[in-house]
Amino acid sequence: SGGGDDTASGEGEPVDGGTLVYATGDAEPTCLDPHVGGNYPQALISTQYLEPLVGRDADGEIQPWLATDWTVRDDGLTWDLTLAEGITFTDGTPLDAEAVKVNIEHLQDPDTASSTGWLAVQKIAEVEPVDETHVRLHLSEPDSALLESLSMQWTAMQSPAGIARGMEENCAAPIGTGPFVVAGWVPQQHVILERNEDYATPGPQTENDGPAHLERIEWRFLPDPATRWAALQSGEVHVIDNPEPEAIVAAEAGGEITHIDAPRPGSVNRIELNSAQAPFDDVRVRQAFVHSADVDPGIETLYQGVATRSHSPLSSVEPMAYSDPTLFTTDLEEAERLLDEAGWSQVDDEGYRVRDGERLTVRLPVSTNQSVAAEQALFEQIQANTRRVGFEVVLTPLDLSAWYGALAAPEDGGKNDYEAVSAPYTKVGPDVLRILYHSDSTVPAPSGYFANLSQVTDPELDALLDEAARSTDPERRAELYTEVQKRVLEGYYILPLYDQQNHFLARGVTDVRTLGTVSTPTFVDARLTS
Amino acid sequence: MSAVLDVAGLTVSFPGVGEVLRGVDLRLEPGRCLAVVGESGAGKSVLARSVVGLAGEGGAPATVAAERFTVAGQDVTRADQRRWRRLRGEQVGFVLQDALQSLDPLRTVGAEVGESLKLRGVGLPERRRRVLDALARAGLDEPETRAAQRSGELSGGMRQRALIASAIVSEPSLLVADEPTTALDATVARGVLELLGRLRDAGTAVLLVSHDLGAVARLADDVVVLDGGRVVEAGPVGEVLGDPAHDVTRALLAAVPRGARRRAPVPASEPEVLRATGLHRRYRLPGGQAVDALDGVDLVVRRGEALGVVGESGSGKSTLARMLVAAERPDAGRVELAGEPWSELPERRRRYRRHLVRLVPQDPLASFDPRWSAGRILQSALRIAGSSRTPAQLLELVRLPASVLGRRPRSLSGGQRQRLAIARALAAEPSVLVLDEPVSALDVTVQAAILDLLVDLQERTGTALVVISHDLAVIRKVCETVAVMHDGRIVEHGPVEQVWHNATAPFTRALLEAAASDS
Amino acid sequence: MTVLRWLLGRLAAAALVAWVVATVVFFALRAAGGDPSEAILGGPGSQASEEAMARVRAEYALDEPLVVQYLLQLARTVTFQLGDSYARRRPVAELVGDQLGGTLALAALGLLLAWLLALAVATAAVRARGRVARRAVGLLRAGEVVASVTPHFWLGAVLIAVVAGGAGWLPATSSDNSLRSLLLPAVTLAVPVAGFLGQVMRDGLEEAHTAPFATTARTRGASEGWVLWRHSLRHAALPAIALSGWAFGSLLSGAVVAETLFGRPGLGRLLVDATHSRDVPLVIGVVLVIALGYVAVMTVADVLERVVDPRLRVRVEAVRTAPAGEVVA
Amino acid sequence: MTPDLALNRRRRDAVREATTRWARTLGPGGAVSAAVVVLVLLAALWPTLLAPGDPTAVAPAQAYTPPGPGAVLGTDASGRDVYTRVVHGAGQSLGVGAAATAIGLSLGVVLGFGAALGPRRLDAVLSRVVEVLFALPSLVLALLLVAVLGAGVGPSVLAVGLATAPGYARILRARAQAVAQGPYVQAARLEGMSAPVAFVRHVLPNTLWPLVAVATLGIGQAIVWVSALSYLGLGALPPSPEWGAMLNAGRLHITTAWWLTVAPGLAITVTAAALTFLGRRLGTVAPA
Ligand SMILES: Nc1ncnc2c1ncn2[C@@H]1O[C@H](COP(=O)(O)OP(=O)(O)OP(=O)(O)O)[C@@H](O)[C@H]1O
Ligand SMILES: Nc1ncnc2c1ncn2[C@@H]1O[C@H](COP(=O)(O)OP(=O)(O)OP(=O)(O)O)[C@@H](O)[C@H]1O
Ligand SMILES: [Mg+2]
Ligand SMILES: [Mg+2]
Ligand code: NI
Repeated sequence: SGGGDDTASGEGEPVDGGTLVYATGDAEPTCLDPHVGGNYPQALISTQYLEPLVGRDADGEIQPWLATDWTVRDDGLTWDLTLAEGITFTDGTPLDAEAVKVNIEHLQDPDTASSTGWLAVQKIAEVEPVDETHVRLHLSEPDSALLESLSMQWTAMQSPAGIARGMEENCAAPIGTGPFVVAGWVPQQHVILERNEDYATPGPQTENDGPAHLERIEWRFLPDPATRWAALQSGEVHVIDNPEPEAIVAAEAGGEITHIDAPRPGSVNRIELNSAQAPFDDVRVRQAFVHSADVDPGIETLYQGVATRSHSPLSSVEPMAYSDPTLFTTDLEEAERLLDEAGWSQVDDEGYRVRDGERLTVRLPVSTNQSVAAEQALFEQIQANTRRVGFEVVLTPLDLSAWYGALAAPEDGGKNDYEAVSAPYTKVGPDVLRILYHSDSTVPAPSGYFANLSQVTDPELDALLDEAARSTDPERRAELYTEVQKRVLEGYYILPLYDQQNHFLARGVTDVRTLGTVSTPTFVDARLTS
Repeated sequence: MSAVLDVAGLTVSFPGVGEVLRGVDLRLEPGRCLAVVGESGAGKSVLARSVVGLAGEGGAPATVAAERFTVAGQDVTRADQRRWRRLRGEQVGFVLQDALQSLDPLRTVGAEVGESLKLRGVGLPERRRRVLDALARAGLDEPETRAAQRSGELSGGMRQRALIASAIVSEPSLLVADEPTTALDATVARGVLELLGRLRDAGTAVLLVSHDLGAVARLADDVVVLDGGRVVEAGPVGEVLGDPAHDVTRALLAAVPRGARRRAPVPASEPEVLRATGLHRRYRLPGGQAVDALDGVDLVVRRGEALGVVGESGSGKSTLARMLVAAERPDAGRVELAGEPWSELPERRRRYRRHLVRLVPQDPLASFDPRWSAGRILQSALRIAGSSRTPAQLLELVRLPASVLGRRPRSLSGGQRQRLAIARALAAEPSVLVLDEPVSALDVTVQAAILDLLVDLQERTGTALVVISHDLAVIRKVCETVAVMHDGRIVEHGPVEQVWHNATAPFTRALLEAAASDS
Repeated sequence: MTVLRWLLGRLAAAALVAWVVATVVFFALRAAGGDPSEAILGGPGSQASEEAMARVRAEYALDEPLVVQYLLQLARTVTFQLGDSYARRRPVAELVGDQLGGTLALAALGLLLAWLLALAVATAAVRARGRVARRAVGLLRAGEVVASVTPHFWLGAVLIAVVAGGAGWLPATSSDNSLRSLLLPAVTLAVPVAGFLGQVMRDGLEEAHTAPFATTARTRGASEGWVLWRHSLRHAALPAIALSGWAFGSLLSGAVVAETLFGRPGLGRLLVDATHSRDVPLVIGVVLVIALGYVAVMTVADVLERVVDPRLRVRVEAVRTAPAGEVVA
Repeated sequence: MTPDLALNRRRRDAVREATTRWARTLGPGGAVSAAVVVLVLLAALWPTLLAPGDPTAVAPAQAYTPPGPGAVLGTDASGRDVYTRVVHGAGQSLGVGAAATAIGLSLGVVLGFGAALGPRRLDAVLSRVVEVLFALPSLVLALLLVAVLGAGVGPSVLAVGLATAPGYARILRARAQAVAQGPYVQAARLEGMSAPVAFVRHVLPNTLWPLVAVATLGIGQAIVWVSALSYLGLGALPPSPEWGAMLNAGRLHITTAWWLTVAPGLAITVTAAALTFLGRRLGTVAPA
C-alpha cells in the first residue's frame, strides 16, 4: 500500500462528526509543544494542532502552507517568506511576521531546551519582520535544507501569546493553527482534541478546506502492541500506530482494517559501526561484519513482507536516496578472509576470534523503547549469523536513559560503550546526512549525546557535506549527496536495514492521510463510517 | 419406663482400620446414668459419637450398622443426616472429650451455648433467657458476664461447665458426656460430677464416658466395660466394680492408685541435696497486674527422699520446679545444691554441676527435638553428662525395649514418651530428679506402671525425687513426705500419712475431701 | 498496649519508610547513570546547550556535593514537599494524586476478586462429598498452585487476545474506573493472588472444619453450611487477612505490569516511566505513596484481624483470668 | 544363603523401604511433582542429553513452523527450535530461581537469626528493616535495581532475592524465637548443653528444615518474578532462552503462533507449580 492516499474500505457510509479514538504506542510526550525537546511522539500529536510554515508532497517537493511563497538571495544568506493572509491562531492571535520571529527565537532560546528544532534553525542568525505578511531570515551561512527544516513539525508555528504563558502552560496545551485544539490532557490516559471550527489552512496533503469532519479526537497512550491490536479489532479504537508485522499482515489479508504505510523521511533503520575504536576502526572488520550479518532472510520472515531491505543511508521516501546492493552481499568466506587479514586469526575455545588475547566483541546496546520486538529478534539473528565467522555480539537491552548513557562520550560521563548501535534519525531531506556523518557531529552536545554514532571523521566527506548544505542548485545538491552516500556505504560505516517503519492501521474511518514531511497522520479529511 | 437410648448389635468400622465397635448393646432410661469405661482406645469415644450419628467425625467416614438403634424414641438405624440433625441438640446434648477446644474461640460463650436454640429458630429474648438459665444451672457464677466472654477468657473448669450448659440448654432427654473431668483438678472435677448428678436427678438420662473409675463409682447407676470395641462386662455399678468378673475390669480397678507407700521418712541426718529458702517469684502480666507465683517458699530435699508437691492448678508448683533446677531465677531467696550456692550463680558456673539435678517436664513430647530419634536423644544426654553408659542401658532402667532406639518421640505412646524422658534424665545419674506432673496425661494402667517405676528407681539408685502432682493419690503412692501448695505458699509440709490423716490447713482438708469422695 | 502507643508505632514506621524510600531511591537513581538535568531539559538524549545545563544544575542544586543534594531531598521528603517532576514539570503530588485513584481502584477490585475466588475454591473444597467431588478437589488444589505461579503479563495477554480481541466481550484497554473497564486487568491481578489466598484459606478451613468446636456445633444439630459460615470461615479468614497486606503489595507490583498491558493510567506506569527518565522526585513520590499505602493496608489488616479474632484483643484478660497452663494448652 | 547375599538383600530392602516411605509421604501429587523437578534439573544440568541442538542457531527460512515432526514444539520467529530452547532455558530459569532464593534466604537468615537471637535492641532495629523492605513491592525494588545495574539476569536475581528476603526473615525470626525459647532447647540447656552447641544442634536444624519447604516454594515464585522483569524488557539478555524472555517474545504472536507462548508458559507454570507443590508436601512432612 502507498502513502497517504488510502481511501478506506469498511462497510459503513462516511458520516460527519463523532469522536475518533487514536491509540499510539509511542511514548507519551512529557510536553505537547514539539519545540521543547523534539521527538517523534510530539510530532505525531502536534500534527493535529500545529502547522509548519511549509509542507512537502509525496515527491519530496516543498509546497506552500502557512507561508505561500519564498525567495532566496544569490548568496544564500537571506530568505524572504510571504505568509498567507488573514490567518489567526486558535486563540485569535494573528499569524504574522512577528509571530514567526517569536517562534524561531523560542526554538533558539536555551530555556526551551529544544533539540531537534534547535538543530534545524541553527543557521538562522536573525529574523526580521518586514511587514505583517513578510518576514526575512538572515542566515549565518547558506542552508539548502532550510525549507525542509521549516517543514518539520518540530519547527511548527505557535501563537506568541501561547508561548508567552510560560513553559508549563504551553506544554499542557500549545496553541496553533491546526484543525484541532488541545482541550484536555489526562496524563497516561489521553489527550482530548476538539475540532477547530475556524480552520482555514489546509496543507498540501488534504482535500478538505474547511473545518475537519470529526468533532473530536481522543488520543490514547497504549504502550502494549498486542493490546493495541486487540483494541482495534474490538472496535475500541479507530486508528493505531506501530502495529506488529503480524497485525499488518492480518489487516492486509482483507476485512475491515486498512493499512497505511508511511515510511519516515531522513535516515533508514541501520546499524552504525563505531569506527573510532577497535575492532571497527579497521574497515576490513566492518566489512566482514556486514558480509556475515545476513539480514535479508530475517527481514523477510520477521517483517513478513512489511519492510523492504534497504541498501542506502537514506529513507526510500527521500528522492536523493542512493542505494548500492552489491556492497551488502552475504559472503562468509570473504568475511573470514578479511578478518584473518585484519589480524583476528586466532579462535578461542568458545569459537570466537581473538587478537592479542582480545576477543572480537561487538557490544550492541538496544533501546527497549525504540527497537520493536521484530527488530530485537533481527539483532539476535545478526548475533547468531556473525558468530559463524567469529564475532561475539553482546546485546544489552537498556532503558532510554541508560541507552543514551552507554552511547555518550566519555568526557560527559558516558562510556562510549558500543561498537554497534541502531539509532534512527528522522529529519526531512538529505541534510540528515550532515547531522549523521559530519565530523562536527562527533562533538557531543553538553548532555554527551552526538549524532555521528559511526564516528566517521573524514575531511573529504565533511567538505562534500558542507558544500551540499550551501548549494542551492538542486542538481548539484543531488550529485553531492550521492557522492556522500557512496562514501558512507563504501566505508562500511553502516549496515542499512529498512525504512523507519511507520505503519498505521485504521478501522471504521476513511481518508486518513499522512504528511509528506515526517509522515505523521492528519485527520482533516477523515470521517468515521457508521 | 421406655428407654431414651436403646442400642443392640452396634458395629462401627473405619476403612483401613477395621471394626472399632463390635456388636455393642446399650440401654439407658431417663433419670439414670450409664457409664462406659475401658482403656484408652477401647472405642468409648466412637461409641459416644455414634449416639449422635457422628461416628466418623474428624477422620475417615465410618460404616455404622446396628440391629436396633433408637434414640429418644426414634428409630435411627437408617436415619439420614437431616433426621440426625433434628435429634442433635434437641433430644441429645453432647459434651465432647476435648473440652478446652470445644468452644469456638472466636465467638462468645453466649452465642455458643445458644447455638442449638438459634438453629431451631428460637427468638433472641427467649434464647437469651434460656442461655443464662443454662449457664446458671451448669454452676457458672455471673452468667451474664460469662455469656459475653469468649472461651479464651475462661479457665478450664469454666469451659467445661459452659460446654455442659450448651449441651443442656435445649433440655435434651439424653446427655452424652465424654471424659468430662480429665483435664480438671480434683476440686473442679468434683463440681462437674455433682452437676451431672443433679441433671440426672432432674430426669435427664446421662451417658458418661470415662476411664476414671472413681468418677464412675460416684455418679453412674450402671456400667458397661468396653475392651477392643466389645462389651466385656455390664451391670449395676456396685456389682461390676465391687465384684469384677472380667480381667479387663480387674486390671482397670487395680490400676487406680490406692494406698500409701509404707516407708519411713528419711532421717534428718542424710545430707541435703536441695535447699530452698524464701523463694519469691512474681510474674508481671501485660496490663500492669502481677501474680505471685511463689511467695516465700522454704524447702529441703535430702538424699534418697521422695518429696511430693501437691496443690491446685496455678498454685505455683511448676514455678517451684523451675526454680529448683535453676531454669529460672527467683526474685528473692535462693536455692542451694548439695550445700553450695546454685540459683544465684551465672549459668557459666552452673553448667558443670547441672548433671546433679534433672527435670522431667510436664509435657515430655515437647521437650524432645522432633528431628532426633530416641537413641540420639539419649546419646546426646550421655555425652553431655560424660557418662560411659549406652542408650540401651538407659532404656533398660526404664523398662523400654531397645527397639525404641530408632524411633522418633512422636511415634511413641504417651507412656513410652514419659519413660524416655525419665531415661534421659537418668543419663547423668542425678542426685535429684524433679518430675512435673509425670502421670497426669496418661491412662490409668500406664500411670500405675510409671509410678511403680519411680519407686523402683528411687530404691535402686537412691536418687531423691521431687514429684509434682495435683493428684493426692499419686503422691501418696510414691512419696514419704509431702508439701501442699496454695497461692504460691507451702501451707502444709510433713510425712504423707500424717498430712493425710490429720491435715491442719483448711485448704488441704478441702483437697482431701474432694479426692476422698472420688475413691 | 494502648491505642495511642500503637498508633504512634505505626506513624514511626511510616516515617521510617519515608526516610528509607527517599534514601534508597535517591542513591539508586544517582548511581544509575543518566543525568537528572537531562530529564529536566527535555528527556534523555537532549541536546540542550551548555548554558541551559548550567542554569538547571544551579537551580536544582545539582552542582552541590551529593551529600548536600541528599540532605536537601531528605528535608523535602520528610516534610512531604515532593517538589516538581523533572520531566513533566508538574508538582509530583498532583501527578501522583491523579494516578492514585485508578491504581487503588484496580488493586482494591483485584483484592476483592482474589478473596471471592479464594473463598469459592476453599468452600467448594471442604464441602465436596463423594468420590468424584473429592477428585475434583484434587484438581482444584493443583489449580490453586498453578494459579499462584501464573505470570501476570501472560495471563493478561491471553485474556486480551481471547476475551477482548477474539470474542469482544470486554474492552481490551482500560481507561477509566468503570467495572467493565476494570474487570480484565483486575482478573489478571487477582488470579495469582487468589491462588495463594486459596491455598491458605483451604488449609485453614480444613483444619477448622475438623476442630472440636466444629464437631460440637454439629452435635447441636448444625448443618455443614452452618458450620462453614458461622464457625470455620472466620478461622480460615484469619491467615488470609494477615496475608492480605502482602497480597496488596503483590497487587501493586502486578499493577506495574497490568497498567502497561491494558494501557491504564496509574502509579505503576508512572513509576516505570519516571525510572526510565531518572525523574528522581517523581520516583520518590510514587514509591513513597506505594510504601505508605502498604503500611496503611497492613494497619487495616491488623485492625481487621482484631475485629475477627477477639483473642488478639483480650489476650491481656485471658492471661489474668485463666491459669497459665490452660492458656498455653 | 551366604551372609553376603543376606546383607545385600537387607540393603535392598532398606532402600525399598526408604523409597516407599518417601513415596507415601509425598503422595501421588508429590511424586509427580518430584518427577517434574528431577526432569527440569536434568535439563538444567545436562541440556544436551535431552536436546542436542544449538538453542541459538537461527534459520529464518524455517520460522514459525508449527509443532510437528522435525520440530516437536515448533520454531520461533527466527526459526530456532522451541523445544531445544525450552530445554536449554531450564538451566537459566532454574538457576535464576535458585539464585534469587539463595540470596533471599541468606539475607533472611542473617536478618531473622539476628533479630531472634541477638540483643533486644538489635531485634527492634532488624524488625524495622524487615518491615521497610516489605513495604517496597518486589517489582518496584526490581525496577530501581535494574535502573542502577542495568538490565540482565544478575540484577533481576538480586532484585527478586532482596524482595523475598523480608519474607524469609520474618518466618525465620518467628521460628528461631519459638525454637530457641521452646521446651526442647530449654531441656538441652538444663542438661548442661552450652548455648552455641544448642544453637547448632537444635535451633539451626529445626529452624532451617521447615524453610526448605518455603524455599522450594520460593524458587517457583522467583522464576515467575524474573519472567515479569523480562516482560518489562529488563530481564535476561538475548539470545538467552530464559523462559520468561521466550514467553514475552512469543506473547505478541499469541494468535498466529500459539506454541511460542504455550511451551515456555507451560515450562514456567509446571516447574513452578511442581516446586510449590513439593514445597508444600515437604512442609507438611517436616516435623514442626
Ligand atoms: N474417624 C476415625 N477414623 C479412623 N479410626 C478412628 C476414627 N475414630 C476413632 N478411630 C479409632 O478407633 C479406636 C477407638 O477410638 P476412641 O477414640 O473411641 O477410643 P477411646 O476409648 O475414646 O480412647 P481414649 O480413652 O484415649 O479417649 C482407636 O483405635 C482410633 O484410632
Ligand atoms: N511465664 C509466666 N508468665 C506469667 N505468669 C506465669 C508464668 N508462669 C507461671 N505464671 C503464673 O504463675 C502462677 C503459678 O503457675 P504454675 O505454672 O507454677 O502453676 P502450677 O501449680 O504448676 O499449675 P498447673 O497445675 O496448672 O500446672 C499462675 O498464676 C500462672 O498464671
Ligand atoms: Mg476418647
Ligand atoms: Mg504446672
Ligand atoms: Ni495502502
